[in-house]
Amino acid sequence: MRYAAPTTVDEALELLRSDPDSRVFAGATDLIPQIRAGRPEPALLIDLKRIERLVAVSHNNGTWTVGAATPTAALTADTEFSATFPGLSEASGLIGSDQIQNRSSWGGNLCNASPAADSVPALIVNDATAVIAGNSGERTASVADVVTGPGQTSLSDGEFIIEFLVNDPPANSSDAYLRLIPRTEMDIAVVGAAVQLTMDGDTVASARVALGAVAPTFVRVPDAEAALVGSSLNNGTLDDGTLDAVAAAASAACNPIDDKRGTIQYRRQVAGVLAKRAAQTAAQRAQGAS
Amino acid sequence: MATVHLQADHRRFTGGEKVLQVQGDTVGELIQELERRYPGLGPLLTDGASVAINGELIPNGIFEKVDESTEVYFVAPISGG
Amino acid sequence: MPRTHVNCTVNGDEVDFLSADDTSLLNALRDELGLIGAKEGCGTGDCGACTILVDGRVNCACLMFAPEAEGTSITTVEGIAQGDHLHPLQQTFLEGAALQCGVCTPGFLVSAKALLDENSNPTETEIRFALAGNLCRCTGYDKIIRAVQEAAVQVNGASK
Amino acid sequence: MTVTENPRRYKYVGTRPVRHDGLDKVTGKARFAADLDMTGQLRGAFVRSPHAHARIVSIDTSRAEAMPGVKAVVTGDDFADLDPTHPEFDMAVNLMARGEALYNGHVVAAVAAVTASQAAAAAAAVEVEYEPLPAVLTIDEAIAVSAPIANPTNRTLFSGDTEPSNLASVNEFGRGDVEAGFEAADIILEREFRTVAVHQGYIEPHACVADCGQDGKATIWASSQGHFAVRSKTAAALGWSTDRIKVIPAEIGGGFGGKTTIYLEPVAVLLSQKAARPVKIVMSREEVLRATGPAPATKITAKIGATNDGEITTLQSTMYFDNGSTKGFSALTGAMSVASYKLPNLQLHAIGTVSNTARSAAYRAPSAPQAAFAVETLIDELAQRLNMDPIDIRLQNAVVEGDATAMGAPHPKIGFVETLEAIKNSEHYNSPVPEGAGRGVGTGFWFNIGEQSSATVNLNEDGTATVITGSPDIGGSRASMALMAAEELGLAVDRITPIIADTESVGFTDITEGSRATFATGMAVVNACRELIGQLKQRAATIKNVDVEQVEWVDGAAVIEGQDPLTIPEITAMAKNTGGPLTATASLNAAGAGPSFAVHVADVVVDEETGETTILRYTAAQDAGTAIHPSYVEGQIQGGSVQGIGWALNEEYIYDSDGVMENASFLDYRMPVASDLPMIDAIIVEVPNPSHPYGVRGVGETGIVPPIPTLANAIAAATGVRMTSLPMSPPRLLAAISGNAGS
Repeated sequence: MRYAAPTTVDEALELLRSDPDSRVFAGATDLIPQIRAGRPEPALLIDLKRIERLVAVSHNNGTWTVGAATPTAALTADTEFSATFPGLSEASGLIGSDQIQNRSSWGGNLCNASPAADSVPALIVNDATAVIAGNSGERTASVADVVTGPGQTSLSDGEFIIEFLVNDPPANSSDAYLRLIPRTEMDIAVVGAAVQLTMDGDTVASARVALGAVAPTFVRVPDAEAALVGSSLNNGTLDDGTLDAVAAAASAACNPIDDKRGTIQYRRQVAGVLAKRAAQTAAQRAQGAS
Repeated sequence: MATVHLQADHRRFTGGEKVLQVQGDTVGELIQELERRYPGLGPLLTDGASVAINGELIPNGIFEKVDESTEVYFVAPISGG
Repeated sequence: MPRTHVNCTVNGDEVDFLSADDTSLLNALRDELGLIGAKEGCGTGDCGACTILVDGRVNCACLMFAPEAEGTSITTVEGIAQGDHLHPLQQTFLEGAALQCGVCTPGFLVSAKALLDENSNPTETEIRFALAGNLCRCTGYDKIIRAVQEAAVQVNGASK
Repeated sequence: MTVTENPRRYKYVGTRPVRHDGLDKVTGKARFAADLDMTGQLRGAFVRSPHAHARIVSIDTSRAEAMPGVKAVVTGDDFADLDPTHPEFDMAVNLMARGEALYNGHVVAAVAAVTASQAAAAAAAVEVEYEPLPAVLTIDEAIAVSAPIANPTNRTLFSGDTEPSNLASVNEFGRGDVEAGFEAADIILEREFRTVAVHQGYIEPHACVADCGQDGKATIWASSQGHFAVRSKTAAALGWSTDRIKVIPAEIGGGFGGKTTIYLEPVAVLLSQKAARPVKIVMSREEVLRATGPAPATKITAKIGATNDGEITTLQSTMYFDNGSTKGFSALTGAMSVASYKLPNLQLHAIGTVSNTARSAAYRAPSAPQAAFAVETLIDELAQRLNMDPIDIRLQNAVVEGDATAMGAPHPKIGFVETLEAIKNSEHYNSPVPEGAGRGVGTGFWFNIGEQSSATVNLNEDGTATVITGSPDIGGSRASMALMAAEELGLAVDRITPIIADTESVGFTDITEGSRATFATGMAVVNACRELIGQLKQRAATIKNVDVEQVEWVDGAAVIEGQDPLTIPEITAMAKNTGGPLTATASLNAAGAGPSFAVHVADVVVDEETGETTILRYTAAQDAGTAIHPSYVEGQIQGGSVQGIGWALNEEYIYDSDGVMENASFLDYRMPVASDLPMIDAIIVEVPNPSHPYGVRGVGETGIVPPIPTLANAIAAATGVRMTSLPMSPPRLLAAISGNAGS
């Protein structure tokens, strides 16, 4: 295995072309364990962290541009970012320990294409876009469209994600992310639920709900979104009927598997619980946001 | 001579007897006498057991002295973690 | 096997070494530089026994390829004392019996140092989450948490 | 915090000095086995069976031997053929398969090469032809009527049977008449409990270096709980005499029973012999989890009867323990650990089974936690049904000195009542249960053991001392040895250097296990010190030209009436004038180990929508006899508690239907992390063991026993649901709360 650390996007694309058995990486927090577990080593590993654009974070004209290899620790430490997207910041901050946080990135979390990735549901409800480099130039794709199955993405050979674009939410909006893990840290989500919503006074004006770890890909839950829209927040709580509908819709949207981390039954049940709790938190935050 | 207490596993050799008076001056002699009376029991007591004498657990105690007042229990070997 | 020439700073010293490209930074530190303080407990970033600081931030050395260290400044447990003057954490770990077998101790010290460097007055909960990437199987963490709390008091006392 | 039966009467024992090996451990200098490198060293790697059970048809090593850097390959044919009745037969077969691979991960060959990656590549190139055989993976499969035989060499222990069996051991013991006991009971409870395999989880993977010389002698640097046992087991596996093997103890990175057996050393020695170079082998974490340790899975039915006023009349239990691929005593020690209550009528069936899973190993108070889960849950339920305080019902039935253990022998002086009272009187137990939480109590017992130890104490010319023992230090025992020597000699602790010597530099010493090091090796240290004091008095008499009977030893000095006392440095400075160096050695096979009891209390909240359990508060009391170094006694109590908490809540071996462990990593084998826990308040109870000069009982084992029932009982109090299978993880607990499964 050879290691290369290009400093420009073009150089990285050139390296990718140079060897069909090459692979880009940022934190390697999934890659190295996978190699240790017996997955074949690529012949050429391309470290993207030396490319400035991939580790840069900026906020211009209402849009956040986040380099795909930016350590998630840098995002959670960014007070402006975390105040704007508390749920996305929480989700990013849940990817492993502090040690992992200094390596893990949105790009890696997304392209590893595990349906349990914590940042992805939160990116999806924030309608994030990925900017993708390839041999025919740059293109963009909705984050929701990147993962197509466990370990599979819509990226072609020779492509990699340069950065993510996330627009500032409208006024009176916020988000929340919750996940269930058996421990309090150092674990992979058994279920993850992200909610982003916008309030009009006490009433939910629009909502997005996405789930992780409950199906081969990330799941949007339109029925839960529909249940939320038009509901109202009284004394900091959504009414029981709305929460029950959100929970039922989230449970129904699951298509989980039994595995070492949880059962089908458990995932279904807890997806509903986390979706309604995240909705409640997001609504409270949105109302508090000015 | 000492009083020997046997476990249920041992009693298949003794026709169900649980408590026996056994001749001998040491634990080893007690075992020899028990083997003479109940062939097959001896190895079980030697290989598979520590001995508790008057409440104190003694490992490998075959040369421990006993007398009429001694209560001997053969217990399973214990190691630990 | 291609080998890369890596230049970096380790515990304040400029060093260079040759490393196979698929060698972990942990193995390079241990085998090329003789710094055996960082341990491999899992090799997958799940136990924190190999925790080091890279440019001041905690990392699992087992999850880095050695060539990634190029140009970085690395601190290992061997570098947290000032000469023969122990870091307050080393002192409170010793005095507070915060180690038993000691194999996780280097990783804990480095993680705790990173915490105190950033937040010299952490709550118990903050300490517990900052150290959640470090497994200890002997102590039940109790005395480790207390040693970090005590070191924080000393660090604050010293800075006032 | 210490509850002391007797006022403190020692100068050094009971104080908390900095441990002698501490500085090296906080500065990164301490050398564990994987930290050692020898000139010309090769790296070893294993070929492991991908099948849970298979006949090894053939092994072709030719391709591996031709690969770059490869210097040696070994298979089962290279090892001694032991008789199946040899006590080390199972250990030897486990470290290298012969004829059949008995579990997924069983070693079938090993290679040594110049680099670790060359060794790994060569191991992958060894061609093994397997004929898969039917596998037995669980207790239920093992005891099924038409079960395939998991291990053809297994015979039921002491049965006299000559046919292969899946039963490792079958024992029955008890007393009284259980049926009469149930007749006399007003309330009878019966439940079936299940636990799955768990790992000791030491952070340091197994590692060793072996160097076999041209003279046919081998030196081994080992991380183990007993380097003399490494020597004897290696000698047995190789068919060598003991004098050909020297074992040097490295620092050990945790053991908890898992490093009382060996997996590497004979293989490393043979590879080194073939290659004529030193060979280092370091296991990966995946190998550790797949192929070492675990503690047995169990299936336990227990039935208990009591009168309406809380007197337990009878207990009947059948306990199945899965030993993994080879026979063992786990079921027997599990049943024997049912020794905390006056049980006039008792019947215990203990059945060990064999399966095609990794060979089980000792884990802290081996088998007692599983048994306590059953018994302590039923007693809690009795208290609940009878509307009694859970401590009071235990106090009413608690054993005291003279009461029978499970095997019938009377208990020596013990401190169960005192330990129960320590919790009953604790601030925690007397505080209100937090809103929405449940409080649970559980107790634990472990025998503790003595065994053989040796110690040498040397007084140096300046009056400092070296205490040399053969007990690997897995939890601070060096500090304990120094404290006891300090107390005896009257010498400051920092003037004493405790070291652990190799197998050729100190007398034979058994494994550090069963909480025996501070007890038994400590006794050897005390005896050697007392012998030295005799010599010191003699030297003082020579110096002062008086009769030795006129010399008293008081507080580190020879005192002769009418003269200035002679201190140790004054005497050692004149050693050459008075007969030469001062040194003494003692050895013993220690009897009179003091059993230890623990009582724990926990407050938990359960999220009834997700099944998550949060421990709000945890207090653990344990009878240490005498705490030699209280900080490390507390550390043992706290560490044992947290291992038990992990066992209770999340740790489990998950096998797929082919017997492959699915969660062989620290990511998915979920040991507790710091943020999972509250502080663990440790209360040291001191009821001295009369058989030890300082009253030591040993503290390592018992702490792991109470947490499982303590948390199960707390969860029952919080939710009304009795959990009878482990782990009580969120999915299982939610299923039980929702009525989908579990209880």
